[in-house]
Amino acid sequence: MAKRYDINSALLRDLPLINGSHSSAVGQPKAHTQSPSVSGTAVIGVAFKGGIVLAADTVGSYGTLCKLRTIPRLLRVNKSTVLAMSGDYADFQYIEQLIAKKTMQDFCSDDGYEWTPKSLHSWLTRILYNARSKFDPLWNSYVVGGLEDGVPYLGGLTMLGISYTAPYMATGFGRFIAQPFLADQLEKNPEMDEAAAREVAIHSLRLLYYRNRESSNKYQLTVVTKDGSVLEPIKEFEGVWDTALMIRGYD
Amino acid sequence: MGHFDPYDDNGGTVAAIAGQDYVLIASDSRLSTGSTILSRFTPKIYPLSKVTVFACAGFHGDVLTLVKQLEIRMKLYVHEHGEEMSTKAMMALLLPTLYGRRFFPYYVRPIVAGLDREGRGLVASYDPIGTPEFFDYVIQGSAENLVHPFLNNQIGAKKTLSDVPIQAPPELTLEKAVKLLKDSFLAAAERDVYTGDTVTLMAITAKGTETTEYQLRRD
Amino acid sequence: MSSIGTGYDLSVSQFSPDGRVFQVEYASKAVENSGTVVGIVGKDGVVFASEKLVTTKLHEASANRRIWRIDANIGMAAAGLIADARKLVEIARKEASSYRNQYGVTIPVKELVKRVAGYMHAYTLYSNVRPFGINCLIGGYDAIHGPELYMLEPSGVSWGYFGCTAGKAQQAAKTEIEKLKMAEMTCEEIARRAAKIIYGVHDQVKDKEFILEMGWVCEQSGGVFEDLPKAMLDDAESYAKKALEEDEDTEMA
Amino acid sequence: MENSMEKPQKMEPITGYNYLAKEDDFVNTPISTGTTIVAVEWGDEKESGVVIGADSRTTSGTYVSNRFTDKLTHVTKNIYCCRSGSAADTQAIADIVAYHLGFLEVQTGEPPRVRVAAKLFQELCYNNRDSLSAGIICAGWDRYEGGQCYTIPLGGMCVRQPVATGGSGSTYVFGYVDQNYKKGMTKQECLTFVANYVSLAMSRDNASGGVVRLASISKNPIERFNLLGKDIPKHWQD
Amino acid sequence: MFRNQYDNDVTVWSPQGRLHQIEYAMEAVKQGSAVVGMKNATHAVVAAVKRTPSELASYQKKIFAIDEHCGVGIAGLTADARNINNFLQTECLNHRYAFSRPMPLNRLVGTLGNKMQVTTQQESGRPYGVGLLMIGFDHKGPHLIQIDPSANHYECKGMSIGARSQSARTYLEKHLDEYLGAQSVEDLVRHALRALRDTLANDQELSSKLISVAVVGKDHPFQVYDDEVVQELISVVVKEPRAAVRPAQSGFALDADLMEDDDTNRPPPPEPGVSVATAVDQHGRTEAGYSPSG
Amino acid sequence: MNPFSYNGGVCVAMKGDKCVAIASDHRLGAGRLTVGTDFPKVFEMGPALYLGLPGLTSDSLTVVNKLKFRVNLYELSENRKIKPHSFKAMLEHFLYEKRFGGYFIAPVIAGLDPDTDEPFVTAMDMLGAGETNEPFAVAGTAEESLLGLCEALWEPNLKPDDLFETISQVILNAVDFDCLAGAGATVHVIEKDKVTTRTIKTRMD
Repeated sequence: MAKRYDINSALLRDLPLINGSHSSAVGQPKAHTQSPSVSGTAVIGVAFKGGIVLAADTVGSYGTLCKLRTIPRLLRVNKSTVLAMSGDYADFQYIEQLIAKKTMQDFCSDDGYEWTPKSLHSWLTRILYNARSKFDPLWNSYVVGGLEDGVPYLGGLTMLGISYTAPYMATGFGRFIAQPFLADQLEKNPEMDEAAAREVAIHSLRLLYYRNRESSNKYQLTVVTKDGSVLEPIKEFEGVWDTALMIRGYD
Repeated sequence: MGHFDPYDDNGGTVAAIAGQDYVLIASDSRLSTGSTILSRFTPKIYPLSKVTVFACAGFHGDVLTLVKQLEIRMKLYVHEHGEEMSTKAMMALLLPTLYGRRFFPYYVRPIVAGLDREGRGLVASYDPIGTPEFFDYVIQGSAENLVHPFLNNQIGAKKTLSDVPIQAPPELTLEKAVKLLKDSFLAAAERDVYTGDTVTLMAITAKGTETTEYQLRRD
Repeated sequence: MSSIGTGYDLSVSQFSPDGRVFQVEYASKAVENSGTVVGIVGKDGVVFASEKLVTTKLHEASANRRIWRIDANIGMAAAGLIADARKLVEIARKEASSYRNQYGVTIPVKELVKRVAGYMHAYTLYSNVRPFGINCLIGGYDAIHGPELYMLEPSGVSWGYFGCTAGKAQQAAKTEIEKLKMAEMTCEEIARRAAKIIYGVHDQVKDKEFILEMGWVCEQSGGVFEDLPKAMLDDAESYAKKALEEDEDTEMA
Repeated sequence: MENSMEKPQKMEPITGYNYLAKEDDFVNTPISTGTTIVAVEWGDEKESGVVIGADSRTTSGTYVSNRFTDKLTHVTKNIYCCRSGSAADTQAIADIVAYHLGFLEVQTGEPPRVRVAAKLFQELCYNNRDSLSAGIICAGWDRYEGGQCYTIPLGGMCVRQPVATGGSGSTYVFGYVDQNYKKGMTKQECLTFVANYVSLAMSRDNASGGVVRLASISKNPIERFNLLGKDIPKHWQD
Repeated sequence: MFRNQYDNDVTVWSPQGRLHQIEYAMEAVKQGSAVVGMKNATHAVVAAVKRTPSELASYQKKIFAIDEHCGVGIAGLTADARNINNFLQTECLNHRYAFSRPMPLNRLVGTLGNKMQVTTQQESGRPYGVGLLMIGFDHKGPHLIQIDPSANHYECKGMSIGARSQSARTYLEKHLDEYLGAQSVEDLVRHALRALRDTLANDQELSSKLISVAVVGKDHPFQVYDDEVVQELISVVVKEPRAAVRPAQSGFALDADLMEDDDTNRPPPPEPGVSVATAVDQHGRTEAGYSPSG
Repeated sequence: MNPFSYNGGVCVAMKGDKCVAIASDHRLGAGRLTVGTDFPKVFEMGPALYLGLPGLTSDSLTVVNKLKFRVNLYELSENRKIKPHSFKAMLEHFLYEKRFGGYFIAPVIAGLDPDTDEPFVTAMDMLGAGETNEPFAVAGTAEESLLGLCEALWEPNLKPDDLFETISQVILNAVDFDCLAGAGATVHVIEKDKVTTRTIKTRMD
């Protein structure tokens, strides 16, 4: 009976990471400490009445070096689903390739069945969880957003395969700087409209721009409403710095 | 960069009480990592069939994977037998499932709760590698040390002082059980940073499933 | 056909005394039993059209598809055993996908044809398998290479074409195509001609009913292989019917 | 210093005697192209190309094991790569990619695309990211997209950039790039820009030095230039 | 018809370009008892005649659940069907595991098609000797798909396979617009029962022991109905005049009655308790997991 | 083994309506071995001032003696009974003197202000840090269980008898959950000029 229900091999056959060698014994994990590489910092996700907005700056940091200043960290998957990444950019490009492969299969089947936020969120969770279980993690955290059957969907995902949903979220440093701000704003105005949500998202990036050394004031927004998803061009916001004029010396 | 740690503790507390004709499952809805809250909206109760529920705290990645595995096994069972697994069967299934990962365990504190074929409440709690324990009441998760003695006191007939003979506990009705778990979670939320936001109480009786929610501390 | 009964035509891994592999030839016969398919290369793209025979009106119009998408800008049509064709569609899609994973760009049509043809050829070498019973037409378009069309045969041989046909009335359709100066025609014009050819070669008597299925990839479709847009399909069909009536009048007069 | 970027836990080649004092232990440190490399795209749809440049110093610890290194490595007629990081790793990678592209050229009968070369570099660097230390810039010209440069840093990501910089020396001269790079520069302006870039880096980064090697790749065959000794652009010296 | 050496192996083409082993496999489907399928705008139905090897034996199961949103009726070698069902079930489970969504029907059937095709091209075994009528409901609405041993699959409006299924097809073609436009699940099921009835031998009659029906549709997980639930509807159809002795063309007499739209011929309105629709609703409303067969 | 849990033992104090209660278990252990079952951890520092000292027993006894010495000196020089607040300050100072190598104890103070009869309950760590104006204070190897139970069972303005009942339930159920504490318990209920001391039987396993 076990063979017929050999869930593991059949189950994981499609997931590209399992190449047959079912690594049951843990043994000495392959030396997978992450050497320095290009990584993206926090991303912000806010749900509002009738849609969601994701926001992220466009920095690819290489340790302390701001190596790449305009790289996209938002991905428009289709008209109802968008994705924001933070963490290792090389791993993200690998995930992007996997998503594109599945999107092409949907395109070829040409039957109107394509990614929805929930299915992408669930699938990505499995990919990250499997990578984590092989001690070869994909060092990313994601915010998947969009409309699931017309209802705003916002899903978070960490590199260990922890997935969750919430009306607002922020990854990485954003959990400390942006999330308290988002919580407060949404408490004050639970039924936000798009304009308010965009403003709150951009302000979160502004707070991060002040306090997070890896961020910048160059950012991208993507908004999903019933009219579809839009990945907006890279823009800049201004910070407020005039307090500097009042401070002199250090005592 | 430090060595990669595949585990995380996302906090949260789950509890269950088995009565004569009901079973009550409770869970807080906070999901944390490190010192921050990932989400205030993830109750950790997962219905597996009309009369069986799985509630589980610990490393949420493992929790989700475990739930999916059990859902799949439930579906296969229905395909095979034309009816849903009994609560006892699901309780039995959890041991090989957890022990299957004995050398790379699921870091979870699971509870399986439900009605047995005769409609009586059944609760079982497990340790991460599957050791089952069958009690009338159980609490698992980050606030278990805080609340378990309290449940002991309130349900486990531990009211006796040295000079009062031990009697059987008064039959715990569903209403009392709901109040008891609600108070337990209020107390837990006071003292445990990983427990809070809302408590979801799911009561399963012959009539069906009824879910109520109460606010907890949000700090 | 000196082959029947000689016992040299039972396995694909056998040559007959006169040096032929009859199983491959028999496989090509299967191609002639199915509805006609044509592929035509225009100035700015490739058009496919297929005569999808309808065996029972209980089937949905979308049943028994004969034109498929392989990649963003590449499509395939087939005549013969449709189940075999579907298997090759899966193979072609996998090859296109693995090429993109390895080289980061869309697979050149020539390379895809080489790989799929190699696959078909492998099935003509061993006694425990049989050749694919289909001719498949693979066409694609991109700004650099322009439109390309190839047809693969059960033997694993493939040729580049400006226009090619397969199926019941492949010969009749071929003569029709040769009349066209397709190099100067846009895909829209070609679509109408292709529809006319299919309607023309359709045998009203033997196969009562059929559905015209068309697909194309060209500049106008934004370099994406897709089924012919509804409006254009209707226009092509009405043009085909009208053109056929005119031909009958001229023949009668 | 490039060496500090070296991952300590990588297997050190055992070379027998180790009686040397700690700081003289260059015998046991792996050979690495402590480096300055750069690539710049120029031109528009009608006509475009790339200019690439590098220093010529390879070090093994503090010892300059090769002062005439050619870090501008040929992978196909119209695609070059600039190597930085471990010499052994980058040479092996470049050889493998050169082999693949050669095979591809024979198969497809046309010169390979720069994007494909970059992807091959990425596949090798990403899939073996924990055993390799290679920062590679892949630059070249093809009739699909004209002049292109792609940067593939340590982590194994790959992104196209108008100016791609790499190696330990690059961190010292980001200022020069931000100040002097303009869109739409001509080939000649790019050559000067690259020459200044490398020479400035060589003067500040002691893991870079030797001669300045340049190359220009576009539709017509590749041109190579070497600036030796006094021909190397001079800048303010304190 | 003398075909001598070209009909032993599935890897041998005949001179006329045919694969006789596959044609023979198609015959195996006709050995199985009849299965009928049809659909309307919101639901799909499959009904099957069940057989029993002897009076004392149980009836052979003909309709199997694959997932909450799809199931199959089979005709032919039931052992082959078991193997295919396991494959379909695992595919659906895998898809749900990864995407938390039901698998679209045409993808499921596409994968099955390619798996079956291999058996028609390699010596490793023989083609599957079973035909399937799959019904399901996904983002594109209700589906009825026929799969036969040649690994071909067709999206249908109505279809029937198995013994004497031709007479059912005649009914299906004649009443195509009626059941496509059927307003309620009962009408759909009644049409299916009538079509199925035409495939029965003259001495046989519809009875709940003999028939099993399955329905899937909008907000209605795949549900197999046997015994008493089906009985009520059968009793209605049985009263209707039957297509007399199988005339060359279909039961014209039967249709005449049905055409008259007067009340006498209309089946009694279903009592709230037992009719399939309410039974359907009562079953249909389970939210956790899906309801076991009756 | 961790010095705080080598000997085992718990202590809990609660405020009531113009009264306080302090209770401790009786177990004296040496690791897993139970050496004695009659070793309460509460020491009288004054008619309405009690000090509970779970932790390392040898440190507890030393601290009690030294502190008693200081209290006596204080009361002689001040010619009055020490107030609980002052005693807390004294204890804090005393513990901080051993900042770099302190006593392994977790003190709990319960008392009534001699003048205002205002209930006073507090607890500290081994260095004297700890400012709680919570209505109850817990310490010892079953700290978490005690805290949970207090949180759930305590109510404001408990009369002495109710206070006794509550604190007994707390310590009874907490020690049942902890193998290093138990073997009976002693409860002191301190009122204006009356201290009621009772012992409770608990599981002896």
